[in-house]
Amino acid sequence: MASRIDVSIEHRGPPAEASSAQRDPNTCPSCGSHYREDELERALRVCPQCGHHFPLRARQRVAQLVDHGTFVEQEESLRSADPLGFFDVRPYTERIAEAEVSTGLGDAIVIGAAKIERRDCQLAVMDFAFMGGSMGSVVGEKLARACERAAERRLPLVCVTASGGARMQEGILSLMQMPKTVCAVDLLRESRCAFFCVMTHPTTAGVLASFASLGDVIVAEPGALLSFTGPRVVQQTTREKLPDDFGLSESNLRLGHLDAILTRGELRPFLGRLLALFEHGA
Amino acid sequence: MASRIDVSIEHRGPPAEASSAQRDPNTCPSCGSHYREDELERALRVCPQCGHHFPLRARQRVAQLVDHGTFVEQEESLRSADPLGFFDVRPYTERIAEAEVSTGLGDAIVIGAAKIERRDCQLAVMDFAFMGGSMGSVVGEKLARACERAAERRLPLVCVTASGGARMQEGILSLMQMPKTVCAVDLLRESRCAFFCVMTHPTTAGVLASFASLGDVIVAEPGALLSFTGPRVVQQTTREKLPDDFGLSESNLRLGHLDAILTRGELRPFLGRLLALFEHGA
Amino acid sequence: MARRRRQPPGASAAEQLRLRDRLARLTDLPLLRGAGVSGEMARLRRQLERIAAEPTEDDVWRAVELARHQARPYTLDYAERILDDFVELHGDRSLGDDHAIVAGLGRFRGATVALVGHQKGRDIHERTRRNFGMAMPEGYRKAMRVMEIADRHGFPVLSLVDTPGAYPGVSAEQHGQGGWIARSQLAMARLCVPTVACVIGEGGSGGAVAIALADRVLMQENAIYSVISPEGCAAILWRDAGEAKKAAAAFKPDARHCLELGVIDAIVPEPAGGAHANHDEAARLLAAALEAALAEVAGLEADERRRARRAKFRAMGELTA
Amino acid sequence: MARRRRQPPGASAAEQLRLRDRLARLTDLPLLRGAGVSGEMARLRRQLERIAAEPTEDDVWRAVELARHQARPYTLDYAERILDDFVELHGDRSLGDDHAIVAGLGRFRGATVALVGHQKGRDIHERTRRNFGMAMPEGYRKAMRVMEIADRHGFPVLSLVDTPGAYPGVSAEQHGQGGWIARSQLAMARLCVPTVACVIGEGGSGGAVAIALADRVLMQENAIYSVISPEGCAAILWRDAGEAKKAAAAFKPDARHCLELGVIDAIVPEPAGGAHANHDEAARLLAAALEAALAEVAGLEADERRRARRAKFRAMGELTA
Ligand SMILES: [Zn+2]
Ligand SMILES: [Zn+2]
Repeated sequence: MASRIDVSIEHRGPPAEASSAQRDPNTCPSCGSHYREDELERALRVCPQCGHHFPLRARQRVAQLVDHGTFVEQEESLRSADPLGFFDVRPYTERIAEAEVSTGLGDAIVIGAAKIERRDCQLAVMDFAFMGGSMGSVVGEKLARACERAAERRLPLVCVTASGGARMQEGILSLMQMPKTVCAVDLLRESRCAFFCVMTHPTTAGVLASFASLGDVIVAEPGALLSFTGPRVVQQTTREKLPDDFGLSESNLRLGHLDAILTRGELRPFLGRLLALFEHGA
Repeated sequence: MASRIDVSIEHRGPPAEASSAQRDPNTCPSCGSHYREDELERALRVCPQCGHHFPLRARQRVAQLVDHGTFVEQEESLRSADPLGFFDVRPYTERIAEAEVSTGLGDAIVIGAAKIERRDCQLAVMDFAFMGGSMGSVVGEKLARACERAAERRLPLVCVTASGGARMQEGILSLMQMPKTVCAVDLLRESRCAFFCVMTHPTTAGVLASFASLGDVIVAEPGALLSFTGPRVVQQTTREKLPDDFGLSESNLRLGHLDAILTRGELRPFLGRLLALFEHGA
Repeated sequence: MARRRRQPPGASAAEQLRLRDRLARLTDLPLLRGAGVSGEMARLRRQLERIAAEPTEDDVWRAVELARHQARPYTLDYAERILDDFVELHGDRSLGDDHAIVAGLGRFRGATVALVGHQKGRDIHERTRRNFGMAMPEGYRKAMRVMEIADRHGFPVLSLVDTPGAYPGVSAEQHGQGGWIARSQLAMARLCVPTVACVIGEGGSGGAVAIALADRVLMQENAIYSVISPEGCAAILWRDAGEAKKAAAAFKPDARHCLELGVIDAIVPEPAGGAHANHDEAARLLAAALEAALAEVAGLEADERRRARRAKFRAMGELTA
Repeated sequence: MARRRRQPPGASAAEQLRLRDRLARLTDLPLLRGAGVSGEMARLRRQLERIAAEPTEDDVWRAVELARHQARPYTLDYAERILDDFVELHGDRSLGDDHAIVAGLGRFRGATVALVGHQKGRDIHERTRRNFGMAMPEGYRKAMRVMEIADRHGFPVLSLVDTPGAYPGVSAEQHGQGGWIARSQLAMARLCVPTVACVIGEGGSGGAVAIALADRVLMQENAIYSVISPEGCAAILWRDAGEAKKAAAAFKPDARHCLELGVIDAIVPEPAGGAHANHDEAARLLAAALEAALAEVAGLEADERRRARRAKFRAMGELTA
């Protein structure tokens, strides 16, 4: 009988966080080059040596993408309610509090209004540092509200994903964020608003299998793991030999699941062009 | 440079007409059993020994499928107009006249109103004996009129296909029967009429790539060749080794292109059930 | 049954309703809507009491075991019992025919409906052929295709959910597992016809939710619905798959908790001992629940129904602000 | 240009119109509608005369050769010349990204449009990568996906046809070549937005028609559009592929004959010598023709446009009764 895990959080390929946990965060896990913070920041946190894309925090992503000073954050105050009173080795509430302190975020997503290359848009950016970017009630709610605000203002939604999947500690309610966000995208479509999704490492499980895959245009950063089930579970379950680039952006492009792979530097002008193309009245 | 033929008429697998041309039509090409005409007729022209499905003429098919005495033929008088004044080794008009004489049909399709298991439906049945069941202006027109009559009377369309593809002698106009019949099916759909397609040996090229593949439900007889390009051309063009069951009903079912494979005896009750299920108001 | 809430019940139904109301008041729970279909008062009372009580760790684990019971009725067991003239359709028109999902048309209470559902196998051969009810993109595409036919012809869609999860295989991933689970949900969100889903066994994660975005979502009494299997959860959070029972209790995948959390609309009672004990009775109870749920949404205009469906899922989750 | 038939032409356009009318009367042919875009009267006259004359066997063969000319502009050559901010999109979300078809969005005359088209390759590497412009089901699905985006957002669809035919390979067949050619046509029949197709090289059989079910179908002066290649036809009917020239003459795949047969709506002139001689000028002429054709259908209501599109193809064929 095959394992039933399909939401586990895994990493693989170029950005090998697992082994780099102890390393200096400014040392490239791919080529070993080390950078000063300001060097790396100037390079958009892409290794100038080998092109490795270091993980980006949500606020760093916003700063890189939007026209300076145009981002107005929304719904900052939303917090999870621990619906199950969940306790594994520690209470869920404790895990959340810790994540809040360490990330400075209320949950794994930041939403807001912004301009990209002088075009208005609604933005939603996930942050993997907050409990693996997992989707619980707050991520689902903020994504849904981002869709609704976009629909109200007839603006495109630009979403940057990074997620290990569902927030297991919210049990079945975390699973329900999948149909919830899908319904929100349905509203967005009905309102004839464009939806662009930028998948970054990693975008897996419940997020990949809901709103993230419904973008009109879907692009990804190089070397990102984008798979519903992670490679370790696939390997263990099926005993199949995995292709070297299993689940990575590059194989996803080849297999027809992405419109393009863009380096971090190409992202903003690309989104600017798309926003201009989709700027239309009804 | 690959060959550009994609409408050639070919056969392969069980019903090996090519080599059986000289054989007695009542000898099974698959197992060699010989039958009297009345035996074969009683067996719906399916070999009682091995299950081989002998080719059926359009009128035989109608007789097998519909409730006795309910078939009312339509548009019998339509004939092709030889739009290109086509002449290869013989004039097209001569080929048509010969086909008319030898088949007793005006072209490669017969349409009409009928009842199947006491349910009203519109019927369209192709006949491979008329110039390889090729689709020219008349086949396209009669199929389109069958769709329109079904739409008018809000009845399901039941179509039985057998075709080598386009009627080359009508040039580009034969190709245009593809979008023409597709548009007719679009009307049928808009009118919320059901469309059931029974593919028989062979259903290929322009017919497979237009109306035939647009059935709400698509079934086939066993061992029928159903491929866009025939196996000989695929083999010659690509030098690929073909699977043994290339293009046959059985591989089409496995590959997701058919809803079922039904023997001739199962066809009528199956259609009766479908007609009952789709009998709905509005 | 949910329907009884809105329509005046008959004589014996009225009695059931009184009992149900009393029990509901006693236990102060908004459930029991799924319990009205059984005719026998005594058993109904036992069932109500069992469902109404706060489930213990043992109760939850019993549901996990019953949901996976090898003799539990599967989708095709129900199809042959609750539908007339069922015609199974096959294939995704692209790559294959995924036997882990069945889809077809049949007559339910006299009207044509589409049925889609996961299908497990009972013996080893069938289990392999059905891939343990774990679908690939091909399976979701088949379901979408049949739902599209239903939508075009105005047939309501019934969906039966029973899967450990989507298949975690290489080709499933290569064919776009995540994307097709998303698109299958979107297709269901867009349907104009009435839709009812019921979790009849394991409602495992994304593989389940792919065909469960319906106007009404029901759950059988002993079914489970969860974001991850108890074993998977235990392995990840406790780092010990042996802690599955503890994980299940923490997770609350049972019907009673799903109802409390607002994830499902009603619980469908099973025969005494569980659905596996009496397939015919289980089918009778399921059919009654599906009928009632369909009736609730059948009267709405298509647009209204779609908006309500969206609003229903939109509301799921618990927040503080 | 077709548009000029309905709208009052400007000054020099009026002169062109008179010339065209005179030539049309002289030759008694309902063509020439595609010729109005060139500004130079002398060249226009030469073109008109060439187009108006009954093509000889040599003329037809010359079109066959020019349609396949290796230096002939391909879809991407036009995309970069007639569209601003072209963004190519990739993938069918199921199996792959077929390089024999390109699809994307760009700005045409200031408004966003979707472009789909076959793409051949010029050097050996590119030709292999593009599979000689012979698409697989993956390619048609990519085109359908981008057309669906266009439809949802109200972008007109331009389609450029240039293929020897659909790819005759094993996996193409296994993935449902025939079915996807049919579904691509059906998708185009259902589009609410204005659609214009132009055959810019080889319009080869089902592979071509898959993306050519449009409100207006144009053909470049030296393009061909046919049910089978001359070689294929000769091999089957004459049993000698060497008779291709004879077959082509019998087949009449050239623009002039396609216009006469009512298969296309207008002929798009090419630069002197053929499109390969001057890509920029060829693109200028094509863009003018596309713009005029779009303008003809842009004013209609979506339903009306769809009905007219259906009626247009419904009428094709010649019968006696
Ligand atoms: Zn590096
Ligand atoms: Zn035999």
